[in-house]
Amino acid sequence: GPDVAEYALWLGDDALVLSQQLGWWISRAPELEEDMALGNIALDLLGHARSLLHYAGTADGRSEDDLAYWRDEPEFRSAWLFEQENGDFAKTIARQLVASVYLFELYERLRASTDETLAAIAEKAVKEVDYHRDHAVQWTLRLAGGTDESRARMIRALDDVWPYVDELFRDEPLIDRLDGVAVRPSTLREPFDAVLADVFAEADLAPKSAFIAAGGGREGRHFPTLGYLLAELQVLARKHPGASW
Amino acid sequence: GPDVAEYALWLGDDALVLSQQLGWWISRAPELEEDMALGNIALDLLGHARSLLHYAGTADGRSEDDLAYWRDEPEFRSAWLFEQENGDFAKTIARQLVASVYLFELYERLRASTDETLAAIAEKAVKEVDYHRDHAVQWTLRLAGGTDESRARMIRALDDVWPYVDELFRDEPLIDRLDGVAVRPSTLREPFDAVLADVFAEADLAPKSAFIAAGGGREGRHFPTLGYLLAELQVLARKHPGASW
Amino acid sequence: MTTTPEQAQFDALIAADGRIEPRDWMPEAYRKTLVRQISQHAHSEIIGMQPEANWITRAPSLKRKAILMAKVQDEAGHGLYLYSAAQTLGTPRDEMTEALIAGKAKYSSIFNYPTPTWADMGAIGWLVDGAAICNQVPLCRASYGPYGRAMVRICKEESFHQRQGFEILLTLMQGTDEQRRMAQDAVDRWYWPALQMFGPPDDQSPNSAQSMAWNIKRFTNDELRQRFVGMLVPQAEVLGVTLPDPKLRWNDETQQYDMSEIDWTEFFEVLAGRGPMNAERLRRRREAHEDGAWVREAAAEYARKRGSLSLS
Amino acid sequence: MTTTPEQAQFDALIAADGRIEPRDWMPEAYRKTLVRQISQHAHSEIIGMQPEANWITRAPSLKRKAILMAKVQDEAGHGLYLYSAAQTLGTPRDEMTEALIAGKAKYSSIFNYPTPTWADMGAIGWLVDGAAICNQVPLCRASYGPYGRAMVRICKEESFHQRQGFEILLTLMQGTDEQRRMAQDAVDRWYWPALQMFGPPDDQSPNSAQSMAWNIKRFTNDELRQRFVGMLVPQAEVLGVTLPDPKLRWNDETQQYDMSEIDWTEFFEVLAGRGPMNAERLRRRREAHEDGAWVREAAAEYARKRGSLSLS
Repeated sequence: GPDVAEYALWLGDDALVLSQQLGWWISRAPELEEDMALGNIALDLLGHARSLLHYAGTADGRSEDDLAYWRDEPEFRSAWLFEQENGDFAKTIARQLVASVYLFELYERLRASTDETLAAIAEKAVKEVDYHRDHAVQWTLRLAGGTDESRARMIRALDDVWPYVDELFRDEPLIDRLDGVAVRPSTLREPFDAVLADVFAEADLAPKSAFIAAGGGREGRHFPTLGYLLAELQVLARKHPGASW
Repeated sequence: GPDVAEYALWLGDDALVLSQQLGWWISRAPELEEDMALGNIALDLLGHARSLLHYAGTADGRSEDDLAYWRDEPEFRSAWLFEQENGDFAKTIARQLVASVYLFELYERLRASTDETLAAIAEKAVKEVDYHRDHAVQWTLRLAGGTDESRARMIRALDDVWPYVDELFRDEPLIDRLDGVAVRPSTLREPFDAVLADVFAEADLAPKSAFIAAGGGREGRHFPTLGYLLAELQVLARKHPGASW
Repeated sequence: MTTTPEQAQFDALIAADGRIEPRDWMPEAYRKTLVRQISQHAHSEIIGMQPEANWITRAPSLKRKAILMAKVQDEAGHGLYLYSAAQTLGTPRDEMTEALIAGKAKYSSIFNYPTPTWADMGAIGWLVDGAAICNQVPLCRASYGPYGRAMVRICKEESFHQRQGFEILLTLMQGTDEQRRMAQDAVDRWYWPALQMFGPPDDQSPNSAQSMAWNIKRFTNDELRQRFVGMLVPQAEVLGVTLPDPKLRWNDETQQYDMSEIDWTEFFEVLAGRGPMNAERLRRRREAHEDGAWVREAAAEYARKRGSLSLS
Repeated sequence: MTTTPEQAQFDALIAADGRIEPRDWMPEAYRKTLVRQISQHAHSEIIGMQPEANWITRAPSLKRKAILMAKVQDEAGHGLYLYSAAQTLGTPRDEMTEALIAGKAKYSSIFNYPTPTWADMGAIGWLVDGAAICNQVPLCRASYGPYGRAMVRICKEESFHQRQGFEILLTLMQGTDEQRRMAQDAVDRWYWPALQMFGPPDDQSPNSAQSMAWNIKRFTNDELRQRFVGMLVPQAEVLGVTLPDPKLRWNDETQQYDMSEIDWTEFFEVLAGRGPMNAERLRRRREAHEDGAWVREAAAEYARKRGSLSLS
């Protein structure tokens, strides 16, 4: 139904936007191993996005590409965390840390969804996201415990993504209509905090921000980066309406 | 005629592309005075672009906006120097130094064009470009003669733009057909070199590169940045074909 | 408490609606109030560049691009005059910038809203600059000379910006259905935040009285808000946009507009750092400032070397 | 000159088409030739990521985006295997990277061409990877063990990439007029540079003989070029693209393709640093390397601290 499709769009758009951003790093990473690692993560996320958008599209006959290339900004449903710019490597890692810990807790529970397709997607995704989480944690520890410069950058990066954490755990009205199908975001906050508390303890970190961003991605109100991201993502496809690739 | 229109496109596209890039700095410059100065230069260049594109369009009834927003990459005529990314402030200044010294010599001579419109545009532009040149020279001296870091950045920036200098001074076949109308690019090299020699002597600089880029902007073959730049420049206009703004 | 001769002279000048100049004696509280207000105003100009800069590279026509660039550039200029005015009170620009970046200084809360569409360029000009003008025109007569003079110049440009904003909306309202929707949507989003720019209702605005006694402020928040709405109503009719207040109507009896009560919850949420763009506005300012540090150092070092050269 | 026992053993191994392993004795010239060739090959993989990375964020369908990402990522992997193979000969990766960034090391000249359209993703796969495979398949039997084994893995993936390139072009050729034009234009631009990837004609290739004697190289440049064209012709027919050589036809007598003489002027221009993207490819690699320096330092420092921690 349309509610499940909407929920699939939430998750699919998060994955698509994050994948698009990580894809930029391939050929620009600090070392070849990271070109590969970030490329891998981007590929996994793109895989999740495709499955989820494909599923969302079955509700009204649109394809994954219809949804990725032919929706305008207000029709996207990604949360602001995923829309944060790559910044330096520390910012990318900070965003990855929050994103992958959140996604891991989410997919782990979504495996029990009464919606079989979502459960199957989650089953596959959770294993991959587990690796992403490990990658982000390892780099968080390295950067926080490396040089003075890397530590300063890591602290700043976490502070900079922190205002966008809150939105991930808000229960929108849609969630009430999808009992048993969707995972209730607010229930993820505790396990999320617990995992991060361990990481922060080991890394001697304490992210903070005076701000909590209002967000609004689930209603189509986006961070300013998304307009630019979509302009680039969609430019070629939109130049050739109706073409196959 | 179409040849004059083509020539106006060359100059207009150079100005448009450079203006678009400088516009990015407004609200991001190293100090407020530079938000204003780079903004001013971007505005002047946009003014030149509009006059030149407007004039080019009279040949076949297209407006300045038709030309700016509805041509695809291969129809643009900008040279690669103008298409180089902003990079850091030193790269922007290095690009400005080459661009404004070149444009000054060009417009100074174009005032004597037998084409009255081009002559009039050049008459106005040369005064503004004279200021741009002064701005670029002053900053080149400051960065080259400032701190060790700024000097290193300035040297690297000049080396990085140097491969794109050569293209500016090539006599394409079009120039032969516009005797008295267009300025012959090759004739500008000597005065360009003379001005830069003075600046480099004062700043104790000697730009060098193992490379001379093949270029090809005048035939519609562009540096990879242009595709991204146009995607952003044109995205809104293209979403609303036929709309007025 | 006896009044010192300086205090008496200051009071007399204020009573005569005269101007205080930088070298004049002034009460510490007056100085502090002014530094706070002027630097807040300067910060607002600087932070206010960001929501509009968001559309410079994507402006839908070259003419609009030129107008927008010029406008954002003017805001940098306004920031500069205002920092200069504040500097005459003894606070260096660096110090004010550091306070802004550290999140210790305020700026107008309106700039914590995003600009998702081109129509926002119209709505900001019409509504935000419009409200700013209503606030600022009386400030041209502010008792502190450098501030009043800066405001004269700024107001001239602001009213030009407001006209341009109106024109953007007018063009959109005369355009396609999609453009009209875009314009109405932007007006819907900016109307209430613009009304909130005048500050809380008079009965909840404790500092207003002192500012008015010092001839810094000339009208109360509610007076200015009424004046602004009175200006908007006929312009909205010309535009063909609906102001998003179903209770808005002229009241012959009170000789002013009735309007819905303003919901201050969101205003205080944004003020408390929970608006959409608070974090991003400061992050972006900090980034520009820090990325530019090496340039400012180079310029200073170059000037120092040249200075010692010309002295030797 | 007497032959040392080590040299004799080496010669015997080569004569028997055996494999030299890292701990085996080898002539300095053999080692040098291999380091040069393998590191060039590694650099080519790394620099070769850039022309394709240019389209990752703009790929016109999600499926193509995934395939392209995976391909560019594979190239990073190939670079890694090859650097590792070269390291077994005693040259550290850092040193090779520094040489590349300093402009002192070569990489395949083909990557100095730009990728202005999506069809270039097809043409690179079909023509550039196709030529690479022709070059590389015989290298799977190269006498130096680690190199040969790296090539086995690489060739498998390359032939997959070539198929994907072919498929991109096929889809375009079955698409709109504009897509067909895009595909043909890309083939026109990449065909000759791809043929030049095999190097100068045999009579102008002085190092080939020694490499063949050492069983590093197995076929001459012209042999490989012929083999490649033979592979292309039927595939071009399936695609419906025209190979941009009017003289290209099968010659029953010589049992090979007649073709136009290759214009080496451009090849040598590009080789001399006057191609379209030479400067940009190195600038971009340098930038990634330098921007990543603090990350590599942090990782090293962290490892050092952990190491000393576990020792204490």
